[in-house]
Amino acid sequence: MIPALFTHVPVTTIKEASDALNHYGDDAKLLAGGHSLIPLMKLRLATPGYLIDIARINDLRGIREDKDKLVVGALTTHEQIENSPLIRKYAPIIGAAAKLVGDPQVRNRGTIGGSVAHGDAASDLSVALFGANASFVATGPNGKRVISAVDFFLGFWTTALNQDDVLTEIHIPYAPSTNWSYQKFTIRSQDWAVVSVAVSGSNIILGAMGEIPLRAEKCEQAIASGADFEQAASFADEGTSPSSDIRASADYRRHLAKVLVFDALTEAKKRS
Amino acid sequence: MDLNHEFIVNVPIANAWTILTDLELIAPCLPGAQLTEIDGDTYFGNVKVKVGPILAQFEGRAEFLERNEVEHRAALKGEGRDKSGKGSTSATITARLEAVTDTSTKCLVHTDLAITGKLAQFGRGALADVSDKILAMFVENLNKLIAAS
Amino acid sequence: MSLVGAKVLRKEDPALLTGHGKFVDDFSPPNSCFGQFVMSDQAHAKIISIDVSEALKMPGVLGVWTAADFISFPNLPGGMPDFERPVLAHDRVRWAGEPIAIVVAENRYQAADAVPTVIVEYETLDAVSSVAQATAPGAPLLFDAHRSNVLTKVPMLDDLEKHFVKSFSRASLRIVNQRCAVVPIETVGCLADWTLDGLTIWATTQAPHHLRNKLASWLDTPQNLCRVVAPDVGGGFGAKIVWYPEFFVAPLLSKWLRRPVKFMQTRSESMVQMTHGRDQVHDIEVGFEKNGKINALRMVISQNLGAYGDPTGLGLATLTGWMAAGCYKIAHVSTGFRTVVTNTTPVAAYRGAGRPEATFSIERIIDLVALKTNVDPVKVRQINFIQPNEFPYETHNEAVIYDSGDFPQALDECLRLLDYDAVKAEQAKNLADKNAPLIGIGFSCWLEIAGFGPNGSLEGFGHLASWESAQIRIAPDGSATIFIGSSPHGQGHETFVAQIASDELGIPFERISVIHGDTATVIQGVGTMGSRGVPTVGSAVKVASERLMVRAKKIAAHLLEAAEQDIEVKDNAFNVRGTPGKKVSWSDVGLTSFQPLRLPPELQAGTLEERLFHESPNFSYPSGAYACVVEVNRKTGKVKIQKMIVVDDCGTVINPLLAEGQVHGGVAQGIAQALYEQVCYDPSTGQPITANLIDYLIPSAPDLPNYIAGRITTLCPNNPLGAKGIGESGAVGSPPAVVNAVVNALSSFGVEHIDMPVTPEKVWHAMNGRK
Amino acid sequence: MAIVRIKINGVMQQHDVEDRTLLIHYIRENSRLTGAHIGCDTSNCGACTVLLNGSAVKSCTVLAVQVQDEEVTTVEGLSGDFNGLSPVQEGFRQQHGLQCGYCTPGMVMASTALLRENPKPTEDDIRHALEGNICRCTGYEMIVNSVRWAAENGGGK
Repeated sequence: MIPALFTHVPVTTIKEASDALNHYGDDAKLLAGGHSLIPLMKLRLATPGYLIDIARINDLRGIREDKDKLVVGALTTHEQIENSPLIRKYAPIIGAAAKLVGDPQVRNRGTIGGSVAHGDAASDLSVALFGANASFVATGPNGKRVISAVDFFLGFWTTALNQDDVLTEIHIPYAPSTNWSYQKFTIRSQDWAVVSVAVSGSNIILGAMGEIPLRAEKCEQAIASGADFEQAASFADEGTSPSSDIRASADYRRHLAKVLVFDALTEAKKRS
Repeated sequence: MDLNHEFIVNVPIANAWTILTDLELIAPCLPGAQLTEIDGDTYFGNVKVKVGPILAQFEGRAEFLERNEVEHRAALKGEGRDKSGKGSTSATITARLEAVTDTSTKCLVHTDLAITGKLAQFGRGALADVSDKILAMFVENLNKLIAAS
Repeated sequence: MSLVGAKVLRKEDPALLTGHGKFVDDFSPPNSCFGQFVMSDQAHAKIISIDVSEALKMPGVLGVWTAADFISFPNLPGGMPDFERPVLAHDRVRWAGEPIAIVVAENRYQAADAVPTVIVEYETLDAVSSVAQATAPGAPLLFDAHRSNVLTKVPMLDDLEKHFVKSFSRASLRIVNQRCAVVPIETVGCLADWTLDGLTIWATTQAPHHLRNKLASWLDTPQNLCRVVAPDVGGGFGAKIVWYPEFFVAPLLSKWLRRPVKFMQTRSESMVQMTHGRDQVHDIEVGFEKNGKINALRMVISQNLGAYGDPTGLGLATLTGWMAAGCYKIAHVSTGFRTVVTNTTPVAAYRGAGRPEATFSIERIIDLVALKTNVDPVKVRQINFIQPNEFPYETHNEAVIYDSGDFPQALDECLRLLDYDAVKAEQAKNLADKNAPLIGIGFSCWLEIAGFGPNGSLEGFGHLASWESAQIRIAPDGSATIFIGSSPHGQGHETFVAQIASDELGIPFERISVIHGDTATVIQGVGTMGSRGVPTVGSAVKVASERLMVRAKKIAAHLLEAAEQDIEVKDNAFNVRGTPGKKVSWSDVGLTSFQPLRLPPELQAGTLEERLFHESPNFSYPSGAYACVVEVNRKTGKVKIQKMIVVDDCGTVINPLLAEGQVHGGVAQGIAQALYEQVCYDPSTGQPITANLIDYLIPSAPDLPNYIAGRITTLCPNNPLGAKGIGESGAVGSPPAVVNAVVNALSSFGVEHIDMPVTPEKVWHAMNGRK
Repeated sequence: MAIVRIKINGVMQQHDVEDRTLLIHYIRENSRLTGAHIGCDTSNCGACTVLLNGSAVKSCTVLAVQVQDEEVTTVEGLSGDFNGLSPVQEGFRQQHGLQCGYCTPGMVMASTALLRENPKPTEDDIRHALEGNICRCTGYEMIVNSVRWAAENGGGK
């Protein structure tokens, strides 16, 4: 299939990108790796008139250390994250999640920023980043905003990014190399998560259990008050609203959430 | 796809009924909706729905199938087609009012929604969730509208 | 050294591996334009109006056509009267995806832009997508005049009730064989170029001559001016036997526009336009003795045909009924069927076409009997087997006479490769360990009807005949070109045909070329389907080679001044037996065959050419015994295949590499049906909800196991090679082995059956006693 | 429209194409290299896999304008010591890793990329490296064997 006509607008600075978004309004979308957007454009479900291509903004690349956190440029590919020694050292859960995104070809092209900005509740990186207490740097006409994961995901495919915001960086606080786990349940190997769970320290985050990645608050509280993993996991679906689709019913997703939370807690403990 | 919503407003049933059956008043309650033309009992308009990168613009019409004042039941049928071929939608919204007290009314909204074409055929779009959310906003706005009357 | 039976590397591969394959979409003659269908997005609706005015104004658009433009042309061939499929929908659409109009533009981008601008106004009708919906009282009708959605109904002649009453016990089961999408990685497409010299159409088809014959008649043009080419074809699996509307309209559009016109489905289009497979519901009852011996079996098949009723689709239930008893000797078998139209993509052949459905049911029933009698499933199979000395075996249907086989030996070989006792021990151990996955062992002893076939067997599906053709031509240098009527799409015909011919002719493999898939060069052919390649075209090549060799030896004898009976061919030369060194090369014989002065007087120039239409007196019946060991995750219900053992009997194997490749591919599709794939519709609207490869779950490399392949051989008496065919075996045999293994793993939960695909969720429900 | 320059198999190409032109169409229709195929719309099947600056990508999900001045290798650009075939191509031939051949160029390119990064892959490595490529004919085992053959015969160099 073939995308509808659009105009490609290559930009080389963040400001140009933001200006272009501002200028073209609702009809513009940012293009990074394109692996969330181009398939939707080929199906003509998404038909933006302008694609602001940020791939050549070099400031958006790379992973660096910054005091107590890693700063990951939005254009960093899944493959670069998967193989980054810094990620391995300071945020191994992010590397583990990146390795499970799509397939090798997708990981070579898809970017962390594109994946996160798409706001998909089943996105491996979004769930893991939430787990790792990451925050997201949005650069708009009025400068930078740092948005915590809690405030970032708003609804189905909807984030706190404004129309003229560019997601420029992702900040990942140094995480312990222990006590983490990322669990993903799929029907076949290369697939979206039916349900996923990130456990990082005391955080327990659920993927695909609602419109956005969700904190399993009841589980976290149970663990904090000394419950064993099985008890804690039994609360995994509380406050969630999973949907029923071709892959799984809501009921089954609720069940899987409990299984995966238990498995994630168990694996995380093994790592500690 | 059947979707159900209900709410209670603190207005008498007669007032609620008047608003409920005035399409010009209630149309703006549907997020993204705009009336463009009225031809007798048929209302023409469009509805813009944006979900992430997906922007659907349905053009179509709506008309009342039923306005039963005795039973306080109204049924509205709307049909629309996305301009760029993403699909079509047709919905029959049946609203029923029940007097709770003299000054409060319960409104039950049942929507039978059918979506066809690419939007319906793209499984990961969580169509049901999105539709339900839009309808929930419609009902919420309707609630506010009636309450404010 | 004989090449038949050797692992010869394929002739086809170098081109395909270097990007020099030629698939339909790889052809782009100058001035080509591109056609695309406007598809219905309604499952069932009356067409009120079609507005093409906007589309005509779109950039690059050369024209827009609707049913009204084809009114003087017939419906698509092969349908049932009153249910024929029009080339484009006119007054009514009957499934979401049915073509309504055609846009032709300068290129595919512009066509894609213009298609959504065609505005179709519908009056929506209620839609039915399943047999149950279509046959419910008051169901909306697809064809009002017919007053029912049941197209054909063949009742059971005898309900066998008296035999059930006499049995020790009886059991019944309703089995759903779900709808599958065929998904060859190349979709359907064609390129038509109708010039003053006539029509050439390159098409993704398994049966080019078949298409040529129907197409010429549809176009009312002589067959000599209608050339169909099947170039490299990217998989077919049955769905490319079908006559798709683009094959018929593209030539006309080319004629009207005076330009080559290409159609190439996108995958999303293909998921709803390419015919689907399976979609049967079986109601089965079985009567049996305490020891598991089955006395009586009755089965009523409901075939969901989708919209209209494809000519192949109409025959599927018949094949299922024929094969209902599998490899078992059941004294009383009765079958009946009905075919039902629904608002879904038409159903036609998919790898196995009717036989996987039969095999799945009988093999599930055998396990059900084992469960009810508490006899080991292996024993139940053994006690019911047709024995090796009982062939030819007449079944409950007079058309079906099993040729040969050794079912007990195949199962023994399978058990040996499995190490049944060891796996059972592991199963018991894991059952006791709550942290270990549940182990299940499933068997499938199967046979299928193949080698289509004897006179009449394909004619019933609308084909010209059931023979297959081969034509061998020796060049003046003694190399050979062989034209075959059966055109492959991955099976390796060029290789196995050259192997057979090389053995017979004594010409080196490299000096033999094989030509297929072009009606301008191949005299007439039938096609590649029904596991018929080796049994039919292979046999044709063998016999034609033998006949040609009589004359070749005559020439050699003449040149060598020796007796014909003393001539033997070896190392690319004709030798005189008993006289070392006295020989003449194939090149000399080839050259001589064109030189009348050097030929024996009874032969004429060009004598070294032979053509043959091989007819088989009967079908062939490949068989086998498969076993599957699964691990079931107790918490999630996810199934992992630990072992897949496949013992096949396809008679003579020409090339073990190719045979194994066919089995692997079939088994993979069978496992995919068992665990992953299903075409789904929204039951309230008939909208397809698995219309792309995100939602239709095709397994990739990490999802499938390695296959432990074994083999036994019983020869097919119905062709000179003794070959039975192997194309469909894996897809026929594997689904019940997988499902039986899962049900076996869950036996401690009282589970008796799970419908395919056996998803983690279904297993989880089964473990929790929920439906 | 945009003038897009891409070096394909070592040869600089330049075509004036629409902004929306997919890399696969640039390669197949503008550059007339028809080895890479299209098998789906949704980046699932991998038949269109080519190497972009040495990494495997799905060229149906990349716009030609996105790879301005970059380097692409298609199956036509591979070569090697096996009668001109690369070890991966020869591995597929030796181990019967293809039947209809339609998905094959994508499989070959994904396998080539794998071996450059991981010259000695395990079976599990191979299967996961190919998870984005669908083959409907072979059932995958012989593809795995093909890649293993290539690894043992210099495919990782």
